[in-house]
Amino acid sequence: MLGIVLAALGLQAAILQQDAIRRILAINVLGVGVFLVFIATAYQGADAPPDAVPHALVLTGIVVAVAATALALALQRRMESSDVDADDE
Amino acid sequence: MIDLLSAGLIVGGLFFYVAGTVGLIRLPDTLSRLHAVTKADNLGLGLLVFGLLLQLSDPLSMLKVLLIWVLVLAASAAGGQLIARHLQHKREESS
Amino acid sequence: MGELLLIASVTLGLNLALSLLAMLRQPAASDRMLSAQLLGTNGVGLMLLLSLAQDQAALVDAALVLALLAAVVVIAFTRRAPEGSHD
Amino acid sequence: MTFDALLLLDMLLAAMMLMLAVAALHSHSLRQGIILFIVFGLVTALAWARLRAPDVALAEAAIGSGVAGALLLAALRDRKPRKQKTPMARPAWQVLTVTYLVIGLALTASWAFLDAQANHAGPRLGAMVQAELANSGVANPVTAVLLNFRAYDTLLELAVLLAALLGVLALGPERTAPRAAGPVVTHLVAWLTPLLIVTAGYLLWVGAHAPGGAFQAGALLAAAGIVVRLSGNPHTGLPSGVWIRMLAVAGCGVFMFVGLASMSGGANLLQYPADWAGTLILLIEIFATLAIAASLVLVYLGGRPESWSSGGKNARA
Repeated sequence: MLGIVLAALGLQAAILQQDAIRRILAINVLGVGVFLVFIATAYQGADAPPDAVPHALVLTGIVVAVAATALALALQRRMESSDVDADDE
Repeated sequence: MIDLLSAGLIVGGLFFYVAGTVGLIRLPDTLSRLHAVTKADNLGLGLLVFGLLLQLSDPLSMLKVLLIWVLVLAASAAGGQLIARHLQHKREESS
Repeated sequence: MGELLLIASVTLGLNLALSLLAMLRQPAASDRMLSAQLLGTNGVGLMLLLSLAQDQAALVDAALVLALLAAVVVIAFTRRAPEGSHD
Repeated sequence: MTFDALLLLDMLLAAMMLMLAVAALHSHSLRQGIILFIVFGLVTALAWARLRAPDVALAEAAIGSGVAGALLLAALRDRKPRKQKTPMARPAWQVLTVTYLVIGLALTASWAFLDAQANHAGPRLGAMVQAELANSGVANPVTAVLLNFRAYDTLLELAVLLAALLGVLALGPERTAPRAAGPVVTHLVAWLTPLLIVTAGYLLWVGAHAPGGAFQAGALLAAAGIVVRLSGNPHTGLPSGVWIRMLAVAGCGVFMFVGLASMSGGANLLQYPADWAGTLILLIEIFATLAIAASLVLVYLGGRPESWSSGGKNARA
């Protein structure tokens, strides 16, 4: 449940924030929310071994998320530097 | 006996953790807070680590736990240093 | 012993929450960094306790990684500003 | 009694995650937001630990708060200190509409989630994994899923990483390197780097039978590279142009090669012969680790390193 709330928070912020870096941050929070839902479905009580498939999916997800974050940050940097150029002219 | 000793160490560690937090909240200026927090880190985690060490049996995890402690010591010493220097610069600039 | 470990984890958890609240109230950057450091140590301690309390040896590795990465973040943070870090 | 104590801990962790998420997203200074996001990663790692997901806890600790935090801090650092345009406040109706839409979406999702929890009939995949574990060549179920049962996904994931890397490289030159660090940082780095590398190796090896594996190891190795970079001595110790590019491609390459080789042996793509599975998985994981590390470091540099364009034949036009 918390995961969904987190995802919702992230989504809302991603749409509403003005600043590019903040949006990227928001998307990361959104991701963590989704991961939380996945891991929660895997949990089968304190003693049973949890389901390994969602865990593997989330691991993949974390790596993809960081790759996407890096790409987004590079894009943001490029956007900003072209902004500055435009201001100078 | 060992359990008792380890329990004592763990409780002692907790005490220092809590003391560190209280220090963070109550002390007036950053430098004294720095003092409180770094003490708490090192002692709290240190006692905790030794308490846990007594509970462990295989040498590899013992090594890992000790390594964690040393790492945190190093990081917090360096971190404290850097924060203090940052403060000093700010002070010099403003005076 | 198990009981004690659980109670200890909860205490550390509470402590973590308290220092978090303290952190959110701090205005100055260096104070916040300091609180973050305390939070980090706290988290490492809690991870270690959980490893024993839940009997999951792998969490010791997680604590180790946390400690390593905390050091990385300290460096990343202090290396940031072109102004102010004339070291 | 014990149950209650743990429940309290869980609720504390949940409350902290919520608080941190809100605070990180809406803090007035961006730098504070990033610090809070890093702490958020820490608490999340603890939450994974409580949910018995140590693999994920390891990855979160290494990537979620470590590497991502360093990336964000770096992005903040080289943002030009210019007068912040005061952002125009969004009109209230926009805020309200978006908020309600998101709440609606969240409610739908919750309903779906609870419904699935209530009526989850059919065998769980996890049980199948446990049953087949003995044939996979490794003893850690998560590694088995990643590199044997669903190796396809993992291959594609490495491809995604590679694509992101290409994107970053195409976008322009690297960010300016930090200046040489003072003695404190230099010593800490000298200490930390070998530890990071050794731990990476350890996690890679242990991944076969306990939580750990290529992703975590790769992230730690990348952290070592990032730390070296941050110490302000540009490119010291990092593999030079051609090599690091080779490494970045090697992960996908070796994976593909093994997959095709197994195909030529009459099996499906990436279906390993049972006797060899353990060795093959280790081989793939070693290269995947190196590739992940190389890609993450390059991505951290934020663009094409300058040393490439001066020496390489494909200098920027």
